Amino acid sequence: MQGLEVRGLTKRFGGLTVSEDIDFDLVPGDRKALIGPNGAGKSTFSNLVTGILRPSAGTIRFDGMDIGRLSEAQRVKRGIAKTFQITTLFRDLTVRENLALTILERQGRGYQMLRRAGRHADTGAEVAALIDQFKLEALADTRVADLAYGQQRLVELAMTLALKPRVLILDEPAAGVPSSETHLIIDAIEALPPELAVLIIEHDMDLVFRVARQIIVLVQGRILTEGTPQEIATNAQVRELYLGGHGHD
Amino acid sequence: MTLLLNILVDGIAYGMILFMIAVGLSVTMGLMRVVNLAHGGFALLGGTFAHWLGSDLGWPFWLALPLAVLGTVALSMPLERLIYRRVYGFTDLQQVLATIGLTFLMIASVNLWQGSSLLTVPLPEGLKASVDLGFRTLPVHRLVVIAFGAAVVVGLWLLLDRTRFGIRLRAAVDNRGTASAHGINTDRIFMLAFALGAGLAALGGVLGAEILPIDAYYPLRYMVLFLIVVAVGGMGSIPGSLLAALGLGLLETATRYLVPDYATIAFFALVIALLTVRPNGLMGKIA
Amino acid sequence: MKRAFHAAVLAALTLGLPGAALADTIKVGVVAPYSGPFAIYGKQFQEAIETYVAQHGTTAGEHEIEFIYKDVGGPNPDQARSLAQELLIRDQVDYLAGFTFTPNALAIAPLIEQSQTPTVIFNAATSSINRESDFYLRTSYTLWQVSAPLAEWAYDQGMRSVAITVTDYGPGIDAENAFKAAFEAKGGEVVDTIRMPLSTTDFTPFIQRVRDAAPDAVFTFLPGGPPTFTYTKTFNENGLAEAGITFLGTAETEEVNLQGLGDAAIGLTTAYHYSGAHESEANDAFKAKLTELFPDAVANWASVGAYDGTHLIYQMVAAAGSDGPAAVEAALGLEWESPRGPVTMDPETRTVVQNVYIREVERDAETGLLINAEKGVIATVGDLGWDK
Amino acid sequence: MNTTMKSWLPPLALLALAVVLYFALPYNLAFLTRILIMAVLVLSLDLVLGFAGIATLGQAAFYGAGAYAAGLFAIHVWADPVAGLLVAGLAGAALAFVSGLIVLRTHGLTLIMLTIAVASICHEIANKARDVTGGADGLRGIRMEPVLGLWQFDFIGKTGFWYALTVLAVVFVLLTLIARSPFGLSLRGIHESPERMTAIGVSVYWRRVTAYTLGGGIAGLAGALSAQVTQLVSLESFSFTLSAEALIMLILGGTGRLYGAVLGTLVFMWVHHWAAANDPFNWLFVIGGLVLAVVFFLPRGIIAIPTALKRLGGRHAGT
Repeated sequence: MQGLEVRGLTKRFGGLTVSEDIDFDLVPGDRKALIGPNGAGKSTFSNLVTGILRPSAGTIRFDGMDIGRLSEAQRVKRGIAKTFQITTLFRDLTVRENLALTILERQGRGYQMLRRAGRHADTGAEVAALIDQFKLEALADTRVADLAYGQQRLVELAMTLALKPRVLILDEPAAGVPSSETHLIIDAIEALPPELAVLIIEHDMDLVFRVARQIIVLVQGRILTEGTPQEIATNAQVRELYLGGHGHD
Repeated sequence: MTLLLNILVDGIAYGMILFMIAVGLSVTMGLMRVVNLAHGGFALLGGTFAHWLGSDLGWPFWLALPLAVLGTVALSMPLERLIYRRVYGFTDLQQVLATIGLTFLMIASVNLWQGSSLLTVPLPEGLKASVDLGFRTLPVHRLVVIAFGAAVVVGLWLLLDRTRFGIRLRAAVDNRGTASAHGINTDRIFMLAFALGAGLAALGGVLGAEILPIDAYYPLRYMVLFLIVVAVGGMGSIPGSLLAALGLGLLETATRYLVPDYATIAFFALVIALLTVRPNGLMGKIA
Repeated sequence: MKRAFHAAVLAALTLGLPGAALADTIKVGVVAPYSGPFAIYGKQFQEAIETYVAQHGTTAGEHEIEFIYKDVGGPNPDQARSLAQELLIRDQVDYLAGFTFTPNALAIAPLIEQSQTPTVIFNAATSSINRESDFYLRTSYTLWQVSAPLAEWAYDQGMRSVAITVTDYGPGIDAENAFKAAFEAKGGEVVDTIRMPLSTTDFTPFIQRVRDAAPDAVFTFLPGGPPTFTYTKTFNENGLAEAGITFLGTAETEEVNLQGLGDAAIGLTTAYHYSGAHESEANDAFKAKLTELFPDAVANWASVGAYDGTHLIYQMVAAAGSDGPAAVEAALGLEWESPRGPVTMDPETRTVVQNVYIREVERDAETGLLINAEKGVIATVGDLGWDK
Repeated sequence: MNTTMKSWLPPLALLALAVVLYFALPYNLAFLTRILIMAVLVLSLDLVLGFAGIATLGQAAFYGAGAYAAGLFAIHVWADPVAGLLVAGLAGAALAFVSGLIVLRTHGLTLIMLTIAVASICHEIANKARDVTGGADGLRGIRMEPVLGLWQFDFIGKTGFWYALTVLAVVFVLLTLIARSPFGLSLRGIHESPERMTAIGVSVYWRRVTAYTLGGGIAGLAGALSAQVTQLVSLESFSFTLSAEALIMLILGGTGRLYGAVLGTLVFMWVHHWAAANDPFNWLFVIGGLVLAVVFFLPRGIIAIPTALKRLGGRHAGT
């Protein structure tokens, strides 16, 4: 099948099971969200999918091929990309350089040594398009370290898109962004190419309910339930979870 | 069998000297995150004071030794305040540069004061004698070195495990931010830990002068050796330093007994193999 | 010849000749370490040169002599060559001198060959240096020169089995080969040969191995400074002397660090071309002047190498001025009374032929200081390593 | 275009300075040549450390490998200088590649220690293989043919100077190109955030191995220059001191800017030369003081002086 197909995914650290027997699909056009209380294993799950961690059991297939043994970099090359919880941009480089670097790598030009980085017309065009898409024109030649936090998240998103992924994992895209800037992020997510398969991991319920079409609830490493925003909003277990003793962060 | 015992006895004596000098370096590197290339300089200062007191002034060894250690400690504290305090915030490379500059100044000072020839520390008669171990004889001072090393191990253990200072120091090594958030005065901890490290280096420098002779260029000559002990032990780990110092002492001694012609190559090759397998050292805490 | 070379250099530089008329001042460039761990060599050289100058004045024949000192730092052939070039081109020296380390001496061979500059080696002790140019003259010694006679002497004393421990680098290997060849030629047996790493700090493993082999004697060669100190200490503390193993060495008990070795050094036997305790008028005069000028100075082999080297330069200048080939010609076969004893500049090897003394470390009854007391003489030894 | 010209200004100024020094100090060409050779080595370190962020104290391993390769090639195969350069570059790169495969799996202090260990082993092998390398006596008998068959190495060192200056200029231009290339950009990326580089699909390890190999090749060129100009190679080419001094020169000048490396080399060697000529016994005071002063007052190196002055001037002008 097209897209991501996870079966029986399990991860144990010593005696502690942090992901248990997770089945999960993500196909082109999907807008899924993964929610759950702290320590539910959301980050572990995304790290397993992107290859930062190796699963203890279970399979991960992409377009029908087993990718469980591939490294992080190799999975990126196949089209599985992830934004970071905390921005890890190249802070000393400008927005334009950040994007160009990413695109050049995707184009396999990372080992070119004698041609100037700015001299590739197609790369330049793509950078310009992304800058345009995220309305970053005024900031294109500013060092990332000098940007506001919300703007940095936009650059983060733009860079991930620059990888031309087919599966996009957004790990807390609004974390740390002041509420006055959250709309920038939501706008950007809504403007993502429709054929992209998107998984959002997020605490911010407003954002999740605005952009997700399918929500998965993870508790203690297991899938508790899965459904549309309406179904989840009315689910008694979930209400219990979020309004009960656990709270949400 | 005799060979094995030989390696054991000589390796442990050598390892204990490495331990005394390197443990302070390990603690300061783990605690302050400072690549302190000037650490050997404190061993040099201790050795130079001991030479001056013992050889130039003719004071007895057992008086010169503590005074040399105290003198080094007394010098290290203002140095920490004035120079190192600022170095903590530097990048790795700036730290390398700053501490190398400091090493140069220490060497130049000793050079100016005592010249560039050997700075010997006269031993008392009792230490010069040899004892019969049955399978061979061993100089008494080697036994004293082993005893001092063991005492330092026990003393450090008591200090770190049983005192408030020790608990705070360990907390600060594990997590500096948390420690200072819990109201621990890290500035004072730093200075005391630094002084402790410098004092131990001085002690090791004086006691080890029979194996690692003191001259002005001491800090540069043995810099790599001390750093290897820290890297192999793992930065910030005291048991790691002990294990690494004894292990490397035994390893170096063994290669010299068994394959003297290729001892250097064998030694470095084994260090490379070890560090490749355990990049954070035997008991390293910091990735 | 020499002038022609200078003129050529200056023409090439298309510059005026500022001091061209200084025909009566001969300059000598001294390349030696004055900084770093080996600074003691430069100090010894300079003090000896100044002692000689104080005794003999600044003129040789009808020429003024001037010394220019350059710091090479340590074994650093790049620096040695660049300094020699600077001395020859800018300072227009007519003689070069100094050179503690073999690679430094070797690095300037093409320069002195081209500029025909007599070069007096005060120290570097590898035989083959002198093969690289006819302009090398050596007033120190070669490792063969002292090691081989020591081996023969040891055999004559009744020692039949010897273990050899040398530091694993050029000079150490030279010493090992020389001793081994001479000792085996006599019929002795070398029971063990150990090459110790240059970075060795703890010598106990090697000493123990020697002890277990229980030979009549152990011959050793070590670089000066910390290794010598540790080795002799370890030798003593592990009771090799009590076990009847004689220590045979060469430069290990040299005078600068001798007092530092302490009582551990007493009884060590060495063969060497110079002892500070050598009894002769020349040596007494040399030492008296040296300590008059530099109260803390101690005469050792480096001082005497430089002192005799300076003497040789004075003789060459007096005979030939700045004419390099003629100066070398004048030096060959020259005989003089050195503080070390009588010496001759061997015309073939261009290394001095000299006495080798068997010495034993003792505490001097009068001064209470340790000295290398001469116990025997092996007369007129040339560079035995020349043909090896 | 304007920024391009501006960025070439410092290197062109340095080139002009080299030419001026050639005519101003005709008696010191050997010394000037040593500065040029050292600058090549320090540039190689800038690539490895300044660009790729690999902290090493073992760059001398590749310098030495290049020096011995060039020396042995000249003695046994062909005494052509340029061919020798290429062979030495390959030797340095090969050693860097092989050792980099192991060394670059680690970070921080461990990485530094491993680089030192590699250089120490090289030193010991060269010492042991006395029949091939001449051991502690040095590798002698290197007699070079004229450069490109035209310029014979001369006594005063004119040919040596121009030859070394040309190699330095070529290396400088090459590194400038690399710095601006996609590869150079990726090295800056790795320096800033290796995690992110992995996240955009780059194998950081192989990128670092490549940079290390290139750096090794350039250090090999520096070693070859030294072997060809001095006509002797000694064990000191592998020494820890050489690696450490190169590092000091680089940080002194300022990392990541190339001309900082050249400037740092010039200042360090000049101060050393001057101090060693005037008071060799105490020269460590001078260099120790200089190093501390730079770290404390110019943490970004000598290249930051103009910025520092501007800031100072700005403050006075009240802007």
